[in-house]
Amino acid sequence: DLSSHTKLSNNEIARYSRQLILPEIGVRGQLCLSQRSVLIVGAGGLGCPASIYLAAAGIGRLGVVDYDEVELSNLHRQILHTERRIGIPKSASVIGACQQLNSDVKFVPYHLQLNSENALNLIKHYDVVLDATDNVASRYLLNDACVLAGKPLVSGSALRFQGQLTVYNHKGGPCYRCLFPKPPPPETVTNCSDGGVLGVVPGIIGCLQALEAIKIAAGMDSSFSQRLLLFDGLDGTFRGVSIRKKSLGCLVCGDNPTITKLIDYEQFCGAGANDKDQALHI
Amino acid sequence: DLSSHTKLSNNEIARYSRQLILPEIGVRGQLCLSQRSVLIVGAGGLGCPASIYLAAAGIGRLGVVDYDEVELSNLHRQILHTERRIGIPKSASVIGACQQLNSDVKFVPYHLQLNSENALNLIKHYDVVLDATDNVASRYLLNDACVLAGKPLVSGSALRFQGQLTVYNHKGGPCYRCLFPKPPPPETVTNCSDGGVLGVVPGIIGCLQALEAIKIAAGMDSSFSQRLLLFDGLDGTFRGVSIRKKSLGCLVCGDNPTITKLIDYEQFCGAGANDKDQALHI
Amino acid sequence: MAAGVDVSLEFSGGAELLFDRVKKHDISLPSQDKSWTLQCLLAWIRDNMLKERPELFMQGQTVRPGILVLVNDADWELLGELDYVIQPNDTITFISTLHGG
Amino acid sequence: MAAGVDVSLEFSGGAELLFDRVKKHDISLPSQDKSWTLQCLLAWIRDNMLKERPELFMQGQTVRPGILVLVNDADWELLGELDYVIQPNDTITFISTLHGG
Ligand SMILES: [Zn+2]
Ligand SMILES: [Zn+2]
Repeated sequence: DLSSHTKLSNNEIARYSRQLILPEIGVRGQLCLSQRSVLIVGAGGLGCPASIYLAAAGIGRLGVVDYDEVELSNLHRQILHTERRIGIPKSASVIGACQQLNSDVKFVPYHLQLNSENALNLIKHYDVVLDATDNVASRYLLNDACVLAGKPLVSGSALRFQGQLTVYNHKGGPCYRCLFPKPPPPETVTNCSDGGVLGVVPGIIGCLQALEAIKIAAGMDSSFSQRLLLFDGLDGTFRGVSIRKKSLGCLVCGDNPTITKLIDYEQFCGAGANDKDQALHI
Repeated sequence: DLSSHTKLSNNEIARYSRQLILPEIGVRGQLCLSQRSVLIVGAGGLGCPASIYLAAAGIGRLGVVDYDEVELSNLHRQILHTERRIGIPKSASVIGACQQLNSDVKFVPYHLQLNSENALNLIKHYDVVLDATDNVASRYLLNDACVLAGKPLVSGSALRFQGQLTVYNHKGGPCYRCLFPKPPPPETVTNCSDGGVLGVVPGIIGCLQALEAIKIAAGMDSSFSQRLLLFDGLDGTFRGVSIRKKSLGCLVCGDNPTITKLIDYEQFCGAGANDKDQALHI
Repeated sequence: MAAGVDVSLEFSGGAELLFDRVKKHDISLPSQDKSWTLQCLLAWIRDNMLKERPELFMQGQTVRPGILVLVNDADWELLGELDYVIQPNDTITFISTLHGG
Repeated sequence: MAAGVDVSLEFSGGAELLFDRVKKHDISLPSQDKSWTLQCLLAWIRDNMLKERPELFMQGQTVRPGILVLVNDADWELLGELDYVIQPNDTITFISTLHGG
């Protein structure tokens, strides 16, 4: 039970001293962090940096979900895996690395594919959820599950030299469906296998996901509710744009929701929740 | 000799496949990366993410300089170190982590304090230098050494919730002295020990340093010559501002330089090149 | 007769790949009988800028699902979407959302 | 007599800590005999906004070493530095450089 941790040990004071002296964090914020839990869905290019910085910051409990095993082609961007861990589950690999950095955190690896049957039951045990997945079906599934469970969703994505970041379902802001009521046609969706990605681009976005999760967990305001960050690594530009409010007609978070339990997202999107066997284009 | 690497192995094609298919990188850019070397000065909050993403991307040779040993209070932001490596040299700790991710890279740890006697001799063996240090004297030393050796300097810094990034001495842009001919009064300088820093803030800046170093090493344009990035993690804002051209009157990179060899930087700055024993303020 | 109007178009998130990889286009829309709404602009882009595979950008008379539209950095949803009448020197941004990670 | 002038002041990199942690200040400079140059503005800031330890922000008549000044996002070095005459609604930014890592 995380809430029983109400006093910082001397060891914690030494470990977190550089962030304890920040007035926005302080002892109160550090205790908050230690009493909160974050679920990271996807132990890949986004999930690796997000996991290690959340562990470093002293989040109370960190869950990491991934159905996949480490491959050589992951290592150009998934920086917590190692050559020796090729073939082992990514969730265990990420948690192994985080554990070595900060054994005070409670770690829970989930070697499974998130789906309509298991998602709600898993998410309900966490305070903040990170979307670090790599496909459209998983993004709708996570969105709906977070709306139904009432959890903020810190969403990151990256492709080629570009990245995007926003926070859904938080403090009156929109959910993913408010912005995108209809899924994109499968032939317009490109994944990292097909389109490529420079490894450090999800690195930057994953770090920003950790930052927003830390701010939310420590009781500060997130900067990206109802705001979308666009990053272009080729041009070295970042741009924050205002997006719509929560939509009253949204099928899952609106005033008269028709999606009251999780649906079949692969059917809804016309594509599988698996980066590896999708069609390519844009 | 890195230049003898003129063909990608099947193993390299598998490892780098996701960035090989980027037209801006391709086989040509990947070979370029493998023939280039980067020196990272500082194995701390900036140096950790910068090192791991440069290693992941397949830089040919990576040197890491730090005089210090790992401490518990580093682990909230210096994410390549581990609890078990407390007490060992930071340079060796960082390189240990990078080696496990990508053993194709040639790694060189330097457990030493960069100074006026050793800096030029070290820097001349590298193509790009990253300033990931934490004090003013080291920043002037590295700047002057990079100007004298003709190397681009990718400079990052972070404190509290803010970070800054720019590239000095590159393609006609300014050097650090062009912007700051005089060092700040020591009593106005705050380090991370005194001012604090949220760990993921140097994480974001260190990733951006890796990105710019990768772009320069792969033969692409850097986005931050004569341009300064300001990041505010509390507000979630990034801002790129234009800064001055190279100054004709600059004492080290101008038309009639008077600094033609390295000087005593601790005396010049009135403060030591060591985060640990500096005075505090702003 | 509505006068011609100068606008900047921006494409990101991969949408620029459909426009010769150019992220910013300054264009002059010709004068025409009716006002230049975003709906007219989309038709004009389809006919004048999209060389092939318009279905990767449009679906029917609007942008395909998965593309966000901004007018001067504000979500077009606040401005009437297709019915918004373009003003001189507006910047219209088309963002294809990314899904990779 | 020069008219009064409205300007926005921005502080970052820690300089905001000298101004009640407020990063953006909209201020109205009163009318005065001479033009409002950046030099006048600095004196006005010292006398009206900086409560204590002005040496952490200024040195003599200018900003202390280690602070960059921008006028409307451009380095003041291009604009005459202290002699630049402030225009209505200018944004003046003071950036304290960071050294931590
Ligand atoms: Zn919604
Ligand atoms: Zn210079």
